[in-house]
Amino acid sequence: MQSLSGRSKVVVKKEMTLAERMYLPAILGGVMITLRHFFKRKTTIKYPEKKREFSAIWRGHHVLKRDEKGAERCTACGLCAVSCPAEAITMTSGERKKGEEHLYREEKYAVTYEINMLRCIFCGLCEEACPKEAIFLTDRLVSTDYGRDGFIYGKDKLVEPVDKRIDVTKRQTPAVLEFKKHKEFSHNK
Amino acid sequence: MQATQTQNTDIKLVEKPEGYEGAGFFATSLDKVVGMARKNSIWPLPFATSCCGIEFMATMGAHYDLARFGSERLSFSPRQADLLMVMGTIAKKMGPVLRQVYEQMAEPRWVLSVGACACSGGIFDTYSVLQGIDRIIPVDVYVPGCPPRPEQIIDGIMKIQHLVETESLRRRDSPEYKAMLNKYGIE
Amino acid sequence: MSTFLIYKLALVLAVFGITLLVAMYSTYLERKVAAFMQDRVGPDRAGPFGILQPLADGVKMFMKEEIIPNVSNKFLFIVGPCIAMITAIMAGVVIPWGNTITIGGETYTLQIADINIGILYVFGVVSIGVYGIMIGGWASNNKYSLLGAIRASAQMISYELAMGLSIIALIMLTGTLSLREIALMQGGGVGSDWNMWNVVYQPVGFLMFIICAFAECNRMPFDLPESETELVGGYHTEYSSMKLGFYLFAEYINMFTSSALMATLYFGGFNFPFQNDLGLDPNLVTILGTVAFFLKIGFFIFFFMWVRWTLPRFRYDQLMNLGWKILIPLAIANVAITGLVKILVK
Amino acid sequence: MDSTIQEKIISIIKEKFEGDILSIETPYNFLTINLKQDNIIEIIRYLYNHPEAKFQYLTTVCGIHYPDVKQIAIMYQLHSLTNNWRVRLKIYLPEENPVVPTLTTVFAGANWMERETYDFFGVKFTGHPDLRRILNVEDMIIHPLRKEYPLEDQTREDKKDFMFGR
Amino acid sequence: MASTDILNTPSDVEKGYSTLNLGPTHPATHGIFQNVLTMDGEVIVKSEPTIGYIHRAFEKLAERRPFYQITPITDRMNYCSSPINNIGWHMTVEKLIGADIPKRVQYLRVIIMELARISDHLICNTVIGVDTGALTGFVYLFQFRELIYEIYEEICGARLTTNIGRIGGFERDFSPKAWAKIDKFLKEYPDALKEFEKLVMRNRIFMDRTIGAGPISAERALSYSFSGPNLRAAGVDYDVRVMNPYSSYEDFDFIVPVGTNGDTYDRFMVRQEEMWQSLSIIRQAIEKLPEGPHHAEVPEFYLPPKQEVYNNMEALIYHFKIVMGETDVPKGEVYHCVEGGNGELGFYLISDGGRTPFRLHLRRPCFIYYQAYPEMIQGTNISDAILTMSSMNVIAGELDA
Repeated sequence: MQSLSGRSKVVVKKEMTLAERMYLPAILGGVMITLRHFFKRKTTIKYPEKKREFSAIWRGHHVLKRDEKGAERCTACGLCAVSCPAEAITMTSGERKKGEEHLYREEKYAVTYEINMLRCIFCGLCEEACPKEAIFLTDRLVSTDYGRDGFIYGKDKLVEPVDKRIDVTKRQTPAVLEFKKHKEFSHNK
Repeated sequence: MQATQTQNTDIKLVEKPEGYEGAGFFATSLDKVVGMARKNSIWPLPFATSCCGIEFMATMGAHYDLARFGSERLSFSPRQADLLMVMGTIAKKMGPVLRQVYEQMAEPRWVLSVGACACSGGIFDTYSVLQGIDRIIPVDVYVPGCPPRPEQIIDGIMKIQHLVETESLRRRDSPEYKAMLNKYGIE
Repeated sequence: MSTFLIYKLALVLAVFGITLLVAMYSTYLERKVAAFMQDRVGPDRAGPFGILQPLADGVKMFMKEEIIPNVSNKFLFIVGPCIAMITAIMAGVVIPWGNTITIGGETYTLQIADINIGILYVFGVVSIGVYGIMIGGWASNNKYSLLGAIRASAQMISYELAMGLSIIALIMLTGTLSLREIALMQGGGVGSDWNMWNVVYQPVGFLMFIICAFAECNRMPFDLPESETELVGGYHTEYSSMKLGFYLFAEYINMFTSSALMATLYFGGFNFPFQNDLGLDPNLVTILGTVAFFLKIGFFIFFFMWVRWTLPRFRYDQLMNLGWKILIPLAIANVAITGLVKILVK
Repeated sequence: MDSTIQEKIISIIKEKFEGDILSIETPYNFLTINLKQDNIIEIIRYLYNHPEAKFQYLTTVCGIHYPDVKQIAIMYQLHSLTNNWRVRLKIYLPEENPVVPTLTTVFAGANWMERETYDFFGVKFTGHPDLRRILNVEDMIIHPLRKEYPLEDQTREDKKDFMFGR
Repeated sequence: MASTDILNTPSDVEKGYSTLNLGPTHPATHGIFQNVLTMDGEVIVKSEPTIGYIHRAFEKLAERRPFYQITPITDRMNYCSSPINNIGWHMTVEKLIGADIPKRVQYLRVIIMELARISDHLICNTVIGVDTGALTGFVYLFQFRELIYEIYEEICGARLTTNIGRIGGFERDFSPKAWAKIDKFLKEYPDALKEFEKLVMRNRIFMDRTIGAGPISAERALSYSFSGPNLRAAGVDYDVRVMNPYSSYEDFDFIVPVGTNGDTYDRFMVRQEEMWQSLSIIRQAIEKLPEGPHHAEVPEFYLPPKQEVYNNMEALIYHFKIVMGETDVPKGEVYHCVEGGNGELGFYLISDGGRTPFRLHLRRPCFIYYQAYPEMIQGTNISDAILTMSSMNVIAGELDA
């Protein structure tokens, strides 16, 4: 058949030279390579003791962020649930009552917020969909477990503790970080 | 040393005198030794069907090296395997095959369900995909992720090791275990 | 007479124990060697450096459920691995582990039985070993097993021929079939009496022997009977627990035996260079010789593994080609040339 | 693909099979010819053997279900490697009993593509050497890619339908 | 490993044929296909493949998901090189909406796609080694696949199922760390690849095993609609990157390696050479990389920047519309193909203007060429059959959709 691309090149050479026919030179070359590796430094990272570095934007365990004052950012708009291709997120929303302003940032909040970690595919679409800076994926791993019931993560496992904040600034673009410094925007108050 | 010890105790176990039964008293040291041994010699059967299988390759590779846990000897024959690692989507067409493989395995056997698809069907909530392998076989440890990082797979194996180590030798003969299998319609 | 008996019994037990121990730790070594060649670290969590790994494997296999498939021939299914194991161990009887030791005026030979047809004995016993594989593979009533068994027997037959022929040249040189005598002939080495190791006189023969040894032990690149990616597990597909352990163990014991055989036949056995020039006590020399012997064996075992983790596997017909069309003619030519040279030198 | 080439391909087809052409479209500059179903195999064979066109590569075959008009379309996409021309041929079959002759007589590769189409849409390809389901289980009774069948697995327990608007 | 006797017709038994069930969980089937082989000794007389063991209904699923949610589904098609699938899908949608993609994005995409091609071919070629029993080469090269994973991780945050890029470009620009990792890869990989070649390529055992195993002639390959490396191994230099350049492939200079008679060795060598070519393409792309934005101006599909969303009502509305999948999509049919790891990966998309595709047909190269497998292995023995399968690089996810 004629050449279609005009830049093809046959790359296969099937005839063997005498040396190749005799098996031994190639075998010797092979064993020398493996021997060299025998004495090389090993690449293994002994996992539970040593941990491999994750990228700052690794998509792992979700977190529901609180704002600076400790109020939950989530307003239960449901965009994350809509954007989830695995349909792993469910939530019910509620009206914030008087006196709960320190708990919830907006007038509406998520009464329950559940992510089915067995369904979740960690695609990061929920993080992108969130307009309130509330849900982020982090570089933590979701732990394995014995039964399947424990894998529906509710707010207890998702919302970051007040005293142990989870840093997600590395995931945010420089423009967002710059924007966050300006207190005149309502979002940052 | 350990080996001979176990052999001896093994014989004793067969001729165990009446009245010395009961989990706590007699079998504990044997349980411990056997548990330790089994724990470090889990031969997995990689039931790798899709993406997670590639991550399993990474787990076997140089960076993570499953061999450190004594598990690099893959047994593709279910008779020889201790751990069934189900990695990837199990379609309804595959279900009976998976179950047959499980049935062919020799006791004691454990099942590790790796990845969202095997655990629950994951993103594939479709007519052709089994929504979680625990509908047809009992699962011991679930590893979430799609696919899980090798770290998570190793975590799963360590969880399995913990199970293996603490399991009583008699568990597999117990009525509870049989009832559990019966629930799945096995045997 | 009774001391003799006790001595022999002790020796038998020692050899038996050492064989098992070496085989056990060969599995550990194999995993470590494989890991190191692949830039990994290998088992390191069972005991320090994973040193208890083989024990763990052993105990686990003992405690694993025995499955005898319904459709199998139950008697033969059990007999198979037993034959493989027994014959593997039996071959060690004629290996000269060391020279003589003199204690209290009595001389003890570090060899269980010095049969004057030692080589033939080894060949005979080893070729029974394949029956273990064949029987086991057939009795499983599984097609993969059967294919493995057929491959194993065909492979054994073809390579035994080449192996035998490669040794004939050696026997022509030495004029004896006794392994002990062959070992003794290579005594001295570099030093006072210039008795070179046989490998110098028979390099081609040695090469063929080692190739055939690979094939006889079903080691890569000749591991067709098991060839995991093709036949799942080959002849041992249906085996579980300790019967599988026997098969795997037999392979390592065979490796150990053939390493010992290679060391004896071609690499001076228990002799080491300058052994007679150091002016040491003969008993000490014997002990050192035994140590040297084990070092040689260790090297060959390492070599077995080294090659395994480097080379791809042959195909069935290529394996036969190599055996019948290359090795056997080469072996015959080797015999002829050796004979010619011998006549000319005379 | 510029329009002169498209016209050329059209004229090649019109030479012999003018009566079979229902309509011609070029969505996104990709020549799409809607045809009557009767002579589809002859047309493809003609294009295959045509000395100039040489559409000798079958890119893909697929079905499309149009529930509104109760039709199932079969799309054949051909590629002429030597000219680098592509063309899409579509025929429309009734939803109830879609039958069409097989293309395996021209392209060996059409075998599984047609089996897949049968599996998904229930289109019967007459003369096909082995028309069985290919991806789904043999005893399935529906043809799942038709629009009336649901996507979801009905036995799942960890999702509640009301939450996802179903 | 139960063996079935379903195909043993009486005449087969008379001839002394036996049946062997290869799969679905056979170690060499890498995923799951079943082949019931009728064997004369070790020689295969005929074989009957069964597939569909991980049929996941991609095409139906795509009809129920908004356009941007289909990217994670494409990930799981050919999971050895998911970025190619992702980007192929993005380009299909961009074609549909008529987006104009900046040069920088195109070049970045080329870099990612070529990295993915390397990782795909790397798996395939080393797995040929594994199936011949040489595991070591696999472990050597897999370390470099880990490097590629690290690059992905820096760019998108995942290793294997990347969900990389968005409709209109990338979700974020490459970080300096990602560039450093790409440089590291480009520096270290050639040596390792050379070493791997030394280990197997001219080793007679390997050559004997692969030369003549599972050949297919150019005519048959075309009749079976082969594409990609497998077609090129048969001697036809059809490469989508050259014939229908997308994403600025016309700017790069590379050769299309071809083989002679389409056997396993040819396939191996073609993939091997393609890896070298991919490396050269990546280098060229980095050299020529223009400055510019990392995404196109498609406000209907590409999410507005987050600080706008937080602050600006209009952006927030757009954001909502995009996430809800309620932006206007033109009606139409579009076919777009890219050169995937295994060949022409085509997306045939019909949009009726709705939130989801009306129909998405995926031209999956694996599915199409795997049907030639029985023909290719007829008359060879089981070892060759296994090598043929691994050298065809049949990816179950892509095969079964």
